[in-house]
Amino acid sequence: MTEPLSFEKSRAGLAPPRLPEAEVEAPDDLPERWRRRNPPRLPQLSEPEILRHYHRLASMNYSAAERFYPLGSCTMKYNPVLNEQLARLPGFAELHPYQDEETVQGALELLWQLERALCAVTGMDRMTLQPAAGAHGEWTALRIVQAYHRARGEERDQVLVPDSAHGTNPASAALCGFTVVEVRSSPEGRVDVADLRGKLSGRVAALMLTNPNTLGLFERDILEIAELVHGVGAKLYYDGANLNALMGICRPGDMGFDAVHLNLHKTFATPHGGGGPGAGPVGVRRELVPFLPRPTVERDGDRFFLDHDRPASIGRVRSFYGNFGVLVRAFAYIVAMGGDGLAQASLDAVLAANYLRRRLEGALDLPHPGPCMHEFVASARNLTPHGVRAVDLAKGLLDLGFYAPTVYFPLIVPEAVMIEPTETETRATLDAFADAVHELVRTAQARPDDLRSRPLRLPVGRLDEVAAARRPVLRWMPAGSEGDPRP
Amino acid sequence: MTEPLSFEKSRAGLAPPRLPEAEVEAPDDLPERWRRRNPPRLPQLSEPEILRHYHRLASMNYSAAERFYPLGSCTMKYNPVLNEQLARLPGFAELHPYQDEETVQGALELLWQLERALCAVTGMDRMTLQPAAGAHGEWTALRIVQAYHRARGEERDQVLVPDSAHGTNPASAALCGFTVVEVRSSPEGRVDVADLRGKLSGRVAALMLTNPNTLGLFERDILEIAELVHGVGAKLYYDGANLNALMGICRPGDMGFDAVHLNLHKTFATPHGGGGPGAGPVGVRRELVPFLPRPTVERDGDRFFLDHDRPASIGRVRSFYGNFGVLVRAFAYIVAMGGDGLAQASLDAVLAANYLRRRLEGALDLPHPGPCMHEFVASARNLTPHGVRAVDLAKGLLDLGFYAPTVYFPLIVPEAVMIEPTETETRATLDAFADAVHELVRTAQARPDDLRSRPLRLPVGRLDEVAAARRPVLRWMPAGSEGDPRP
Amino acid sequence: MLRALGVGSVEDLLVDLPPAVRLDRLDLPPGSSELETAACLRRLAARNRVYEDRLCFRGGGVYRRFIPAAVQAVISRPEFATAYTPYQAEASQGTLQAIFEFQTLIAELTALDVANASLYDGATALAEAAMMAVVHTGRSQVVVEGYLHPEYEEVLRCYAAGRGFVIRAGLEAVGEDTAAVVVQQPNFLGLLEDVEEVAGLAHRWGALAVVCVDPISLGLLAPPGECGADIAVGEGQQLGLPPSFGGPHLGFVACRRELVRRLPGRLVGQAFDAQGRRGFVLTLTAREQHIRRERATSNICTNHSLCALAASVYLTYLGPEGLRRVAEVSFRRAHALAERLWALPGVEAAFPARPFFNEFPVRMFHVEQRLRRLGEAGILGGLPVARWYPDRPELRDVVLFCCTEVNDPAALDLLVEVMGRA
Amino acid sequence: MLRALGVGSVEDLLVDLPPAVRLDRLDLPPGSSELETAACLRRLAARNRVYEDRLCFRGGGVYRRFIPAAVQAVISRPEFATAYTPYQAEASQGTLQAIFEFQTLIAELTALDVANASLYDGATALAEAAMMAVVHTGRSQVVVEGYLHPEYEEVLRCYAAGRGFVIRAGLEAVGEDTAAVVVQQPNFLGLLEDVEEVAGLAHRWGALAVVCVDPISLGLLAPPGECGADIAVGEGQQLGLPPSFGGPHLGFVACRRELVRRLPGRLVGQAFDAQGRRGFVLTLTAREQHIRRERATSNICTNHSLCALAASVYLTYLGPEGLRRVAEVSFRRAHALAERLWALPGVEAAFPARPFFNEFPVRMFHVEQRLRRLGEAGILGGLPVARWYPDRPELRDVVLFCCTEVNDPAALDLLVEVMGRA
Ligand SMILES: Cc1ncc(COP(=O)(O)O)c(C=O)c1O
Ligand SMILES: Cc1ncc(COP(=O)(O)O)c(C=O)c1O
Repeated sequence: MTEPLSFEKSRAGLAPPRLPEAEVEAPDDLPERWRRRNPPRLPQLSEPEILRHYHRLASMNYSAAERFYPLGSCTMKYNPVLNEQLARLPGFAELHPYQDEETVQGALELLWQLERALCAVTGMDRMTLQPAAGAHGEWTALRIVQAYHRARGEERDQVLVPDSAHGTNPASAALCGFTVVEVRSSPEGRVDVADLRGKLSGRVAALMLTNPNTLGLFERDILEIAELVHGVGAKLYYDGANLNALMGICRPGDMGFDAVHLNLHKTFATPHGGGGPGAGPVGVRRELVPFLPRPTVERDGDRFFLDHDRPASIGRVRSFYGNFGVLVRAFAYIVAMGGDGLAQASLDAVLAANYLRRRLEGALDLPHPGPCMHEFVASARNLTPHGVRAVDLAKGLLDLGFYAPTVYFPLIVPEAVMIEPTETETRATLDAFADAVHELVRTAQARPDDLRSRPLRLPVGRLDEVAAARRPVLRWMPAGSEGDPRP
Repeated sequence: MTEPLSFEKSRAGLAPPRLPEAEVEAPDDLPERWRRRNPPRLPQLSEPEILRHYHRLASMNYSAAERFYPLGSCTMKYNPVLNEQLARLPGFAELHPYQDEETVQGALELLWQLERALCAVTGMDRMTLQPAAGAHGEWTALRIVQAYHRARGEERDQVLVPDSAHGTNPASAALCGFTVVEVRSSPEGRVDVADLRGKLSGRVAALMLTNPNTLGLFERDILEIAELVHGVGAKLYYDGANLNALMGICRPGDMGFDAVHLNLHKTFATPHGGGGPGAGPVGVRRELVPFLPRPTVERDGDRFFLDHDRPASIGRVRSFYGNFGVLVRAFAYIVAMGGDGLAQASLDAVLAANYLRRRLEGALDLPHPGPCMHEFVASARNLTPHGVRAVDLAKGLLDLGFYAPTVYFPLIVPEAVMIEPTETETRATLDAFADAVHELVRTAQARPDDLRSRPLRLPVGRLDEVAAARRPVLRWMPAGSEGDPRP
Repeated sequence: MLRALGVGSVEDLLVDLPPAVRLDRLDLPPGSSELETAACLRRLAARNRVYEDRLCFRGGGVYRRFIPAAVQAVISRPEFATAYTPYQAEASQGTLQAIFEFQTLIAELTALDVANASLYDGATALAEAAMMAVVHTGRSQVVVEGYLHPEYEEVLRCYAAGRGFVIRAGLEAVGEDTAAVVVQQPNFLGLLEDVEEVAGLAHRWGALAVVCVDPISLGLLAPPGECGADIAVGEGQQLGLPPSFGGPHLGFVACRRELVRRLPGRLVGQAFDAQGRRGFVLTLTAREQHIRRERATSNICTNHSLCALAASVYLTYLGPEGLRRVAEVSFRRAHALAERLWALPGVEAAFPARPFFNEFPVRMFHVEQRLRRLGEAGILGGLPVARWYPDRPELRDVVLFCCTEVNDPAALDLLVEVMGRA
Repeated sequence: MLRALGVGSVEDLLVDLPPAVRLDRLDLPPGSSELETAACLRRLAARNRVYEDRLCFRGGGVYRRFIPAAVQAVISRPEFATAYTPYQAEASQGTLQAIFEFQTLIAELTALDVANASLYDGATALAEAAMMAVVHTGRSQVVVEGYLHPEYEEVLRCYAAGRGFVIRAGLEAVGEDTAAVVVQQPNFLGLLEDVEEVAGLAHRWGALAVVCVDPISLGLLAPPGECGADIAVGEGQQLGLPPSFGGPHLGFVACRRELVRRLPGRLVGQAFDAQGRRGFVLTLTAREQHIRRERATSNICTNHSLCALAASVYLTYLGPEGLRRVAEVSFRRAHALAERLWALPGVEAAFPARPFFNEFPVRMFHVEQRLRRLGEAGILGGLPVARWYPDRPELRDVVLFCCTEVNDPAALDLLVEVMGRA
């Protein structure tokens, strides 16, 4: 069953909720010229109707809390419910960002300690906790690298990005004013070092690398790559959205990376929220520290304070000090897991991915030799002869009660099916998922039409995205209102 | 999809969750004779598995938060979400019942004020907030009445109960040592005053009355009934589970009732929890006050205290002072609604019931003339010729996304379908429900088998309750364990 | 809607009310906005003193324990919280399966055959068990052995006075009129009773043995089923529920299979649909008030379902080994604390010869003054028991201390330090 | 699982790691139990001072407002909180429809044609809008008019320095290189700007008018769409989100329909299935990084979806009339407070001629001392602005006070009383 829009359920003339009265003498004497003419057409619904509306919408969502969510590159691990409670503590949630430092010592200490913990995990010297998401962290890191080069009088204009990289990498580079130069992957799915060598020059500001890369493969030549990059005076940047294989196993800093961003909403178990909020802290090595966004959090004996006086800083990348509520959750996760727990999580993640990969042998193509790290990319091209595509497999999985893996990414694998089980799934769940994939592959061979008609068990069937983009309807409009806002 | 039992998912040997260590010298030197031999076979599951298990169970429930829940006699109104937050405030949830009175003045004041508010609503002189539920309140009130008679040297052994009464009424009377004498209903669904008159005598301790009665009808002769009951020295008891029609409209005290119980988990909007916890306060008139359970909450100027020194009290009906967390919610509801809001709620409840009753004309039999109060009882006997019963209609409604009304109660209406919409439902919802009933009635006539096969859209089909009761399996047992615990 | 009904106002629907009883105006203040409602309740909450968990050493039937966040996450789901008693089984499988699991958990914990869906609290559960025995044996006396929680005893007496049976004290009173012998383990003073002996005596006289247990203690202590008990009851507050000034908490009852049809309240059983899929239903309802009316085993209708759900999540979170550890940590810390308190001048063990679990009675000088001093240090000290035993001079200066996994060693140190101040 | 893989340990799977980089041991303390984790975080939380809502008069971009309980009840549902960006539309209709409703709500609020699914915060939303204008016009300068929030300006400059455009101040700077004129309404000091005039000037030069708005103010104030703006952005924290030490909050952006394909981030649109049932999908993805890579309109991937959901619940709870009342109460209380503060000796209006909404600048003697005294009385006083304007002596002693519906009259009285103490 689908649910009408809140606007469609609106009851004109319904009394608003009880609200406080002004209880002061002052009238509302706002001059007419500043006054709104037409009230916004917000829905008019009672509280019970609102709750029911959203409860029903909730029941139309798949979520990691309820189901296996093997979305590759997204690390949909279990989000501890304790951390939700802690982030809501008034001592965190009710702090105004402009309270005096003396009144927020606990918050500043948390930020300070979280920074230290993330440095320990990454091998970086300092971190900024400001960036709000992974892409924001990428861009922040590139701004830092850019500022570093500029401070040395160099205006380097290129950033190298492997063809397997996540889309945010080239987009962040472009947003930062760089020209993106793509580096090819070798047939086995790793950086083609020869190609890289050819593209490195004094124009290159940085190479953006993901390791394990988006195929789930560890870049074996990482030490050589680092040497090459540093050899031309460029910086090596680590897309740490994919750190889940490496905690306590190895540190980007030890591999030669100069800057790192992390997705706390992946590796550090903060919930994804259906698309955020997350947090994308950026760590850097010593020579990049002066360029970090300001303020930084510093310690002076027992006292913590914000240091705004950082003349070489790139400035601010957002208001205030970061997505504090998300940082609280990530810190609680680190405290609970500890060094031992984080390392075990990474080992378990690698094990789960390899196990699931093994279980899918024979069902899907596995274009790159294993072992993999925390995730792997299969290909559904073996179903192409039956007229079945990766998207059909994905929709079939939805009907069997699983979320679908990431499909059609990375771009270099045809009919890509990117699977990341995470360490918090049980073997029973992995087996059930593998069984489902095998079943769907058999269906693809025997009754391809069936698979192409999926999903059938969800509130709506397969939605026509092409038609939706051709004549986009991006908002509700009251019936009979002039025109619709199709661009 | 059904969900395995937690026990069936258990993973033997799984490490327990991290817990604090003792960190003291003292050893565990419990003598062997007191020591448990076999550990309980609790499930062994990780936190993510546990959450997913219960989230899935949750999704197998219909609830008032998500759907229309027209269960007659149950007053499934909207439960304000604010009240959930308030009950969790540490200043309420973290109080130990044996803290010194000086440290719980806010809690005592809340109890004191709630008692006053409920007295205002019912017209009683004092209330006890101890009883945990409606049935508990009924029994408490009868104990009070019993103690009153005994204090006057009378051992009255009968309690009169109308045949339309809720099952807890006779059960509570029996539990209290009384013989239950049933009073007949008249054809129009009200107390048969002649029958009542014949059964009243000096042996009668009380008449238990529900008004509006369980047919949703107001007992027109209430003033005469009160006079008759009082005439033989008996007390008139009000089953106030059904107060939702009367708040601000009329008060049991003004109708001549001597004792009242309320279901805060119905009229006062505390959530029902799938079967509790609720709260069943009991109010009494002056001459019954000495017999109230102890302690009572008293006020001395600005100070509130517990009065244990009540020699005539029946004692305690439970530990501590009542279901405090539930009382907090009910008090918040009263504060938010106010006198005006409560009265409006009752008017709206009566209107909704009458409207829905009207909308169902022609679909089901309406054996008693209207208007009704906050609920009404229809009969599905018009479907009997098609071989369709009230239960079939109920299951058909489940398939259409509604919870079912109460069926087969009250016992005096054949194929009873008891419907209580409450004031918090919109007309659109009532219409949709009425349309669904009409549709099902048409189905009953055209394709009775279809209705008898319902539900088909839920995790399980119609469950065989008869077989279940014949060989009851009341718990999980490990596979291969000796015997099963069938009684 | 008025128009559809052809009436001008709702008043026109209230035709059956005698005009004399129609109320003019409900005498309550006008309603308030959500903001103001919250402010009003917060003001009241702020006028209560909240002791830190770790500094709370008072028990007496209600204890601070670590509550996993998972509990709140589950019980606050509106699908559980806003459902009614699961009358329509097919649309209530969540609640029903949860109760079935709860019944199993309690049966396992007590080592008895079956448990019901929940009762109001420990005290009423005990009264219900006594009434089961009275009906089952057809006898009219219930004997209480040892220190039963005084409030439980008061509740038991209140039920007995109504139902018409007699409460007697001490094993000497057991005889052929005895329906049940009731014993609490650990007893109100925290001391361990010899349940096996009590049960043996009860059985020799043809009476039932009813044990009132602390569910956490069963991680370590021999459960009723291993001691010959016929019925076990208890208070489940410690299984994931906050103290909440005394409620809502959780009563439970478990028994041997022979007694199942005497159980009060709801029972959930396994059932199947036509396709053979397993589900769960309310069952053996012929015991209950809505079917059997005055001949029902009890009047229970609404029970404490959501509290039972909390307990299920709690026990499932801990698992067998986790429960054992919680019990063991409580035991060891309590014993460490007891040794240190008893070593203080003017403080001594009240029953030095008797073993205990995690609560113990201490006799001391200057009870009030010491508790006041503890309060000033932020500590909720032990519970003075004298008020319940006005005729027992030997209990006059006795204070009951308890210790659980939330009382960390530093909290113990502080308690001992403040208690030791001259 | 190891057995299935035929390896002895996970180490055997880490074959691709150069041994030189393999870490011995992660240098962090060992893990802790849930109880201890909670205790650790609670200790930190306890070292922060929480001001009562009603006594908080400091804004500067983050405000205390009444948050209906419904907001938390919705956003804490795990179905919303633990879903990913809705890539599989059919299994994500809850999130998608909620975003579609959010887009509509923001479009209605701003009186513009379309809005996106959310951005990180107000500051980055403003920077994104500036970049939209730079790309759309092909020009390289962005002019900031009036008192823009200093942190927003700093963020704007940081983006400009990377992307390669120039920020200039004041309407005098508008010219044919101007891509956009940016104005904040009300501005950082709380004062009302003449947005219509600014927009007119921008348009005369072929530039876009970008307005940064306070969403609550739009219950009363003329919205960007009624003032000729092309793009509106803003910070949505006030729409149901706690201050949370500055985040996560909510950026939003709305624009005229001509600019829709320049919008950054996610957009949800209506779609249909083969049976004609309506649903919602991520759409116009050809703007985005995962399709367009370095030619995308922005790099946004994860945005602030759950915060947008909170805002949707908030706005739906209030409805049009409720929003107007909240705005009006804030306006009237702030004006009542301003009058009373300005009447105090040593205190005066900083810009007496300029109208304001619910935040206003006050010039006073003894700023630090007064704020300290307020703090002692439990009040979080206004925000001194001097630190952002070191070269502006006329702003040295200026403090910004704000007032919302949570600051009740008694709180106002207390503030005025303490401020008035010699
Ligand atoms: C490899 C990789 N890099 C970067 C990102 C971008 O992170 P975010 O979505 O938080 O901006 C993602 C996730 O989407 C990712 O998987
Ligand atoms: C009329 C009536 N009386 C009494 C009760 C018993 O209340 P409770 O279930 O709280 O024991 C109910 C509800 O079930 C009822 O509807």
